[in-house]
Amino acid sequence: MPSVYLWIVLAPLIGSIIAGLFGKVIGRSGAHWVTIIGVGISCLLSLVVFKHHVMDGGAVYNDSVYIWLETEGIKFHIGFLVDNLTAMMMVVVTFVSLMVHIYTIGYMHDDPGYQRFFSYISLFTFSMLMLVMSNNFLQLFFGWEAVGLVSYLLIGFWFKKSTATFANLKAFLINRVGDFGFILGIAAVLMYFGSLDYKTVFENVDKVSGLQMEVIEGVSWSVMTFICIGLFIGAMGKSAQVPLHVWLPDSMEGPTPISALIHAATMVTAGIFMVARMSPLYELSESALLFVMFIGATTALFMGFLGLVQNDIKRVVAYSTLSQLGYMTAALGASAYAAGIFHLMTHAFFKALLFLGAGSVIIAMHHEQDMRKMGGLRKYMPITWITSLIGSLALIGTPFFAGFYSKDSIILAVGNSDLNSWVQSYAYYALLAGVFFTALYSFRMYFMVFHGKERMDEHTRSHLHETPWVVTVPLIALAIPSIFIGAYFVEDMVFGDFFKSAIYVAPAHDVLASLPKDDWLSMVTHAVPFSMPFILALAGVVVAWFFWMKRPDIPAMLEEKFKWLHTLLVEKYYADHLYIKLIAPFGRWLGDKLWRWGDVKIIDGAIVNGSAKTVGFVASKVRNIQTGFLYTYAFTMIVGLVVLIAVFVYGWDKIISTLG
Amino acid sequence: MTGVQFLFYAFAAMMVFCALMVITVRNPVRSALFLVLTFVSCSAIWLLMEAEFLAITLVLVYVGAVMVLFLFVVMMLDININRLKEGFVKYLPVGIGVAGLFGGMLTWLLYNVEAADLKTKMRTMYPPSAKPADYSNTEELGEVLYTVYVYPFEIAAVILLVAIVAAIALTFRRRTTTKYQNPDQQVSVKRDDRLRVVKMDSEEKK
Amino acid sequence: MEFIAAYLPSAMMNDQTISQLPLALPEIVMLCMASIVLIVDLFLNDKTRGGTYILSQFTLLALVVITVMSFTQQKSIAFHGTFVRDGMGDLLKIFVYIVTFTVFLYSKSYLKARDMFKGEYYVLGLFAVLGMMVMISAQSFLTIYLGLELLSLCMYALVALQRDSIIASESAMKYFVLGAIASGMLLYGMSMIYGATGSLELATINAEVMKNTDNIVLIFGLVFVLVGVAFKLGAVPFHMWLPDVYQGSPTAVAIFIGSAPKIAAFAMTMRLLVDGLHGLHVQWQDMLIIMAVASLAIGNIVAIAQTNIKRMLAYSTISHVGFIMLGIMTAEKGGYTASMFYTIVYTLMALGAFGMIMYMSRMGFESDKLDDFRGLNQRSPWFAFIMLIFMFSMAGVPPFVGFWAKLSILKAVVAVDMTWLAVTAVVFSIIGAFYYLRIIKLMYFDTPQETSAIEGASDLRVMLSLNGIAILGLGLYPELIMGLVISVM
Amino acid sequence: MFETWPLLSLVIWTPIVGGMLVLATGGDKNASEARVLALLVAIITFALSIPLYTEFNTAKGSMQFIEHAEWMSLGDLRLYYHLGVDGISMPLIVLTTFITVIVVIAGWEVIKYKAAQYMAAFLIMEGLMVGVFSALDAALFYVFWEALLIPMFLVIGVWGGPNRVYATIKFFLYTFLGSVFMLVAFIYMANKTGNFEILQLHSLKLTMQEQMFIFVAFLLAFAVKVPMWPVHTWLPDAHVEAPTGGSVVLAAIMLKLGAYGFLRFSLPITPDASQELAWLMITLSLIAVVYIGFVALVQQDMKKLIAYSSISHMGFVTLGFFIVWAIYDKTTENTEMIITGINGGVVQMISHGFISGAMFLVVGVMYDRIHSRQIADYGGVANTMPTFAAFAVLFAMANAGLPGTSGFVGEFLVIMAAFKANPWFAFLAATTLIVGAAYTLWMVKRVFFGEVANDKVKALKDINSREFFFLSVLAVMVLFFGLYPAPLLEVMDESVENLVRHILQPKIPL
Amino acid sequence: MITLTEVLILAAIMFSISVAGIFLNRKNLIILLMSIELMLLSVNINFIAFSYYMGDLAGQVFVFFILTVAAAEAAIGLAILVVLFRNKRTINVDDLNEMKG
Repeated sequence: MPSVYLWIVLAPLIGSIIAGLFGKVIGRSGAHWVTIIGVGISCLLSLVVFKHHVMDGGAVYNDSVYIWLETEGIKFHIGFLVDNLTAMMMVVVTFVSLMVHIYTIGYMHDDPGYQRFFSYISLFTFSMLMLVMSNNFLQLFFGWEAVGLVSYLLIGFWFKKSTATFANLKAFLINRVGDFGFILGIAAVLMYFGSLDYKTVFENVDKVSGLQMEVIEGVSWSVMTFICIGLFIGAMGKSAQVPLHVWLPDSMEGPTPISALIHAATMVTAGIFMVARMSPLYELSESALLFVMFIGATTALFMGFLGLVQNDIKRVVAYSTLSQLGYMTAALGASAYAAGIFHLMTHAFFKALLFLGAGSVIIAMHHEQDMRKMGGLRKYMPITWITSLIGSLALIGTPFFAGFYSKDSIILAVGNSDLNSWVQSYAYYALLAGVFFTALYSFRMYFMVFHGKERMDEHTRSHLHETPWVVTVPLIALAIPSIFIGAYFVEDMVFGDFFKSAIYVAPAHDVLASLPKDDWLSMVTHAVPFSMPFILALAGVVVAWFFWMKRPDIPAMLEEKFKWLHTLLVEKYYADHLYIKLIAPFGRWLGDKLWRWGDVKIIDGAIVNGSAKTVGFVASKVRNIQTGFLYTYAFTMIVGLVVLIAVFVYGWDKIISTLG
Repeated sequence: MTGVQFLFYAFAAMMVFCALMVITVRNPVRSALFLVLTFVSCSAIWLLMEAEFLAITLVLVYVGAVMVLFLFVVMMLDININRLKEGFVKYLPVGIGVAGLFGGMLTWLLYNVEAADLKTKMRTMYPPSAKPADYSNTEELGEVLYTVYVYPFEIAAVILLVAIVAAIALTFRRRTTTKYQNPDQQVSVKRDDRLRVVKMDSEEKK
Repeated sequence: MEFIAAYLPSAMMNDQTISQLPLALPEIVMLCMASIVLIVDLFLNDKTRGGTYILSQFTLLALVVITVMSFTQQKSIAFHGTFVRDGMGDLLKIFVYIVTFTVFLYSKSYLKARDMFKGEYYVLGLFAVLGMMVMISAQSFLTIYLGLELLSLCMYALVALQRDSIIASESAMKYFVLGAIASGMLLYGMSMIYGATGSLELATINAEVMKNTDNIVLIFGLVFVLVGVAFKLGAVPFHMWLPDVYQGSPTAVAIFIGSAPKIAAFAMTMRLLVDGLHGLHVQWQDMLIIMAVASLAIGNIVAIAQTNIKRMLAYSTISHVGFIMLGIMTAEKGGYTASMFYTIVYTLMALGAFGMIMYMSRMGFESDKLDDFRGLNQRSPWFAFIMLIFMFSMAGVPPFVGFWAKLSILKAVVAVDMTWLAVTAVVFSIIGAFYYLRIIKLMYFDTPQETSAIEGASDLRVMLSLNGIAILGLGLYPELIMGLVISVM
Repeated sequence: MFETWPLLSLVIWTPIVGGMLVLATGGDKNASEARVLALLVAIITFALSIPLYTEFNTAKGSMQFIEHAEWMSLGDLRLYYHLGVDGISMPLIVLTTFITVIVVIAGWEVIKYKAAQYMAAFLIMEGLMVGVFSALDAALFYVFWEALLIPMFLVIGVWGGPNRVYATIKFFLYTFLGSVFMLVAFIYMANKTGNFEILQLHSLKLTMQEQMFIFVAFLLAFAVKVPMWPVHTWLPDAHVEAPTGGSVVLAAIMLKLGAYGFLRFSLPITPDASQELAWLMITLSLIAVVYIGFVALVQQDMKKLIAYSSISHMGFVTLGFFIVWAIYDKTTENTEMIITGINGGVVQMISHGFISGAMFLVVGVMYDRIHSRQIADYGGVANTMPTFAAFAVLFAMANAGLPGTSGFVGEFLVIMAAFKANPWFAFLAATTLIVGAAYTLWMVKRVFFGEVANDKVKALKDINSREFFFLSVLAVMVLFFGLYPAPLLEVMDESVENLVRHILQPKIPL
Repeated sequence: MITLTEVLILAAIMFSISVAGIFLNRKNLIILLMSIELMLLSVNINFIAFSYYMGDLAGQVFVFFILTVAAAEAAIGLAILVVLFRNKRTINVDDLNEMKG
């Protein structure tokens, strides 16, 4: 088995290296073949692994490949931990990645950076696999940063576009803010556990759980809380939680397959995965859990609002991603890790589907992304239409669709959480409200794109047609799990013991266990027609239909009436302003002042050059003693003599006493 | 006041006065003459201290030779006397101050020096008893000069030699305008030095 | 030597003196040869003047051989306590010969180009060497004074030797007047010490001084004596003659003044302060500290403002003198050793630096402006490199020997618990590094004002190269000189 | 086969003698011979240095490859020609010889003026730097240390930019200023031990007051070289004006000399003073990391930016060294994480050698083409030089400390150790994750990305095989040590442990 | 009887006068040279006095040599003066300022 794990990781890497370094040699088709084969192998083997662990109940694999470094007995490994959680993630990652690879052939057909693109996404696959398969914090951080790197490269794939290079810089830096917390968390782990291996850490949580630390004098924190919040800040960056969410919408500057793969299905969920992986730690800190829940709920609701005012098709999907990530996070906060991961999985499929669908539309529209110039595409691109509809339905949590099961269990879990705090009720209502708005913006988009008037120009319309098979096949391939996967796994994942030892939930927090154990069908029957989420979702769809199909004047009127609110939403709560107009300029201002004042004026100007100038000045003055006149010279000698006599014959003390 | 004391004070006063005149008078010739007087007074004091040979040498060498040299130079160089004392008054206070301070320090110190600090034979500040009548300062000096001090004596000779060489090297000028005959060259002259046969092509008639 | 005695009237010297004559063999040979050179030169004309040069150089080389052959570590005092022959003296004399030899060699073409290639230069030079030898071997106030005067008189004359040069005669005048004042003060001090100890011989004086080390008259005399010493070394505030004399005198003379007499001055200082007045070391230590620090400060700071390289070297000399004084200041053997080493090393470096000026200079062109060194690397990379060695060595940058000289001084200073003084010294040497760097900057970073190739006599070029390589080689293995110095101290 | 070879001497003197030979090839008409010869010498030296690594006994923390000979005596002081390496200095030596090969290749066609002198300067510098790392006699160490200034002074001054004179004199005087105080400290101690043997100085007992003075003297010398805030201002100037090779050597190796000095001298000789002043050192290190990071953010000149980033990165090195005292708990005598901090510092030194060298080469490649270092003169270089841009982004990422590149390893270890010392140290140090990425990537964005900015950029040709060679070699190194730093740690671990044992012993006489 | 102190003080006064002469004379080099002679004279007085009061001949010998040297010195000094005058046509001390700084 170990070699299988290794091959799962290496296959995409090799593909990536070949495509990247020898892109010119192997040509365009060579590049996509080599990478697709790489990822394909990886995907197949992942399925094998999945079968081995999940179906056959294989033992958890935990071993190191090599020692990265060793210092004073602490060994830092590169190694794999494969259990059910990992196996599931591997399948999701490789499968979505494979789909995206195939889809890319069509999407990037004419792009000059074809080989480079394939190299990148294969590299991404490798990095993401390293992340999820890691058996220690260090490698986790490796993967964490590596996916960030690839994300950076891919957002800026079209590096000529200044918006793209702006967005990728922004994405990287905001992620770095998260990593900042993350690495401090890791440092704390290393300090208190003496190791970064998951196994050792998890085995020793009891020893550390009671410890306190004082970061600020007099304020003592629980070590666990510090570690958990530190790590979660990393997750906030990667999973784009408020307030580190601003990079995700901008990341849509990258090609659409990237948006699907990285910024919807896989990378952004790394944070969720990480917290779930760390569940033995989080379970020991209620404060951390509350923090996680609060952030998640806030993201879920408020990012959903933003989806309402966007006109760029990809951005709408992006905000919906943000919102859904918020759901997952909130689930984590409620200790419903399984639910969160479950949603992660279903979301990966349907969100990738939605993105690829959007991409398909964009291809058809000749890279036009503004929804106001679309409409009625239904009849031109049936496959895209159907698959997108499936995606949207899954997203809003329509019963029987994948999203329903996961989302419902999250809301239930949060609602039943035992965390005794206002945060819990806030989160619950926020999530509920989120359901309505999710439906509203999702169907707003759906209606605006596929129904209603055809608002595109004549030229575009005349060329509209369904996209080629390389695009539609992945759509279909993703649509299928978007429907069925929820029902298939819900019992096992949410109510069953799917993750086994991978996720630990303290008995006191185990909300999922406290939920009534339903199978997939009874879940639907419980929900329809009287559960709040269902009603809200339905209401959302109806309102969306009414507003954008029936009476488009109402949203326009509302927009007019609540101008300030609209502006607030359009400006994304001014979060970007905060970063771009305040923090970044402040950094530059500070740097500028430190440089111009600190370095140039004070250190260099006053001290360094100042002392040099002083010496020069003194020299130019002192040299005047040498007047060139003989009597001055003689006089100097005499003065020297007199001074020496005065000092040594009469003595300092005597002179001073006579003077004073 | 004994006679010796009187003589000492008289010559000392004269010496100081003359020394002051040396540095203050306007005309360098007068300065030189006052310097002569200083030396003479000094010579008298040395006689009081039984350094007869040196006293005489001082007069002979200094007054007779060195001061003549000075005068000679002063007169040889055509110097504008009026300019030479400009600014004298201006620096007088400073000069008096510096010299006064300096002299004051020296004097005060010497005045307070204890006899024990000086290695005098009788451990006293007073002079030894007079030498016997047949004592010859010159003889005694001569004796040590060629025996004990032969090495310094040789060096002194070299110094004088250097002075000669240097003075000549510095002041002796071979006048380039003056023509000299060199009989050696004249005698050993060869035909080629004087005679040059020039071959020329005959001019063509046009 | 017996045969000499046989022809001399017995009254002139007693047997003891005659038997001691071999000790003074180098001095005797030098005196004879100098006189011979003086006479031979009379019979030479400008075309055959090379004879004087060769004879002088031969004399110096012969003296090297003689002194090496008769080298002795034994300290023997002769001529009724006026003369001493010891290892330190011999070693210093050997270096005086070598340095003078180099000086003559460097100067030859320079003198020729200025119509100064005359016998006087060599005769006076040899007499000056004799003066230095007397100083080095002096064991009494009398011989110290006479040696000093012999040296000084030759130097005064040498400076003025370029008779048509206004600045040369001006600097000679300044040198003369100040030198005379200094020797007046020295003598005044000697008279006081004589009065307090009753002797002119250093050994006796030392014995007397030891009896009463806080005798006020002695201290009084010491101050005056020290002025004379400081003047000769060129220590602040008795340094004022140095820049003007270095600048004003012909380079062939400046190199002489700037090199060998420093060795003699060092010897004089050692003889006076250590052999004679060691009992007063508490006092002269403090005096030396004051003068050393002042020298370091003034020398290094004012040098920065110079545009004439000879003048700059003068100030650099002053700062080096500060270091030499620091070594003596320690009043310990280690310090003397260090100072001696420093002095020798310094003369070697000064020789090189002045040699470079002469190498650069041409007919009617002094090449003593800093700007004349502009772009030397493009005109003559090898000699730019040689100059670089001299400059870095003077700045005290390893691996050149100047560094070891500074190091040994600092070591000695620290060893007597005066670390603060060592720190002061290094701070000033940093300031000093700046002006050495400036020359390197001119040579390497600037473009030349003229591109004509530099011609230099081949013997000058060879010697200069050897000089530079010696500075580097000694830097890698300073033991060569250091070992000698330690062995004679 | 190498047991009997005086390997260290060979590595020191081969390039120096070789440099002299190169110098002897003379003027510019023999430039090509000079280049070939220089490359040959550099490669031979590199080859000679490899046995140092392969034959090194990692199980021993003490000195190896020792050469010991009488050198001279200064009065009653004995000086020895004493060489040897341990796990800390050995990698630095190999780095030196490696970088020199790169520098020679990098200067191949670029340097047209006095090529022989240029090559010779670098070879001589190489020998001297190896000498610094291998000297076990403080006097010998100092000789190499100071002598180094000379070739670097000339390199900047002769082949540098328009403001080179100011920069190089500043460089020289600054470093000279620092080191002379160190010299006095050496002398002070040598007067106690009777020689300059570093290993004997390590066991010298010194009172607190003495230690304080000596520590400050060392600090002046090493802090200037590292450079630490606030004595860092020579570095940006020197870097900006130096030719590419000069910048590379300066950043890759010279800065390490200071850090090495802290390790070899300050910590073991004056442990008690170091402990007393650790707060100061940590503060200065953190200021370097944070303050300089912000300063780097606003630089308009690429080389200046990288220079500032170097200072910031070197802050990690000193931080790693001096948190020792904050970590060490005297009551429990628990030394956990102390070694990690120092290890981190050393790894950071090595890695920074590769990365900063590479960054300067990257700038140099562009400078050779457009003759501007201003960020504003570039834009969209990736369009015309795609291969080059790939390298540039890789090195930029390494500079930003991306895991998987060597830039991460040292920072990671230091942050880990710093957290143990005090979470705030780690907090401040970790800001470099953000700021470091900001300045590096912002520069990358402005230089490489976007539309082609002007005609000059449009006319750019992608890197040739020579440039590809040295960039790719460095890229391999950067990635290798990022992905597998264990060999490096293995080499130094014992030595650092040995050192730490030494450091933790108080030297104050009872 | 004359005391030693009196003689020494006389010499000291002479020394001071010569110092004043050197300082005050800003115009005439010859007077400067004369001042130097005065200074040597004061030294000589010292030596003679000590020699007399100690009954030691060495002081007188020293004076003998000082006189010799002073003569030689005067010769060279005047020679230099002559050279200088030939070059500058002045012996004004104030004009000796070609070099400074």
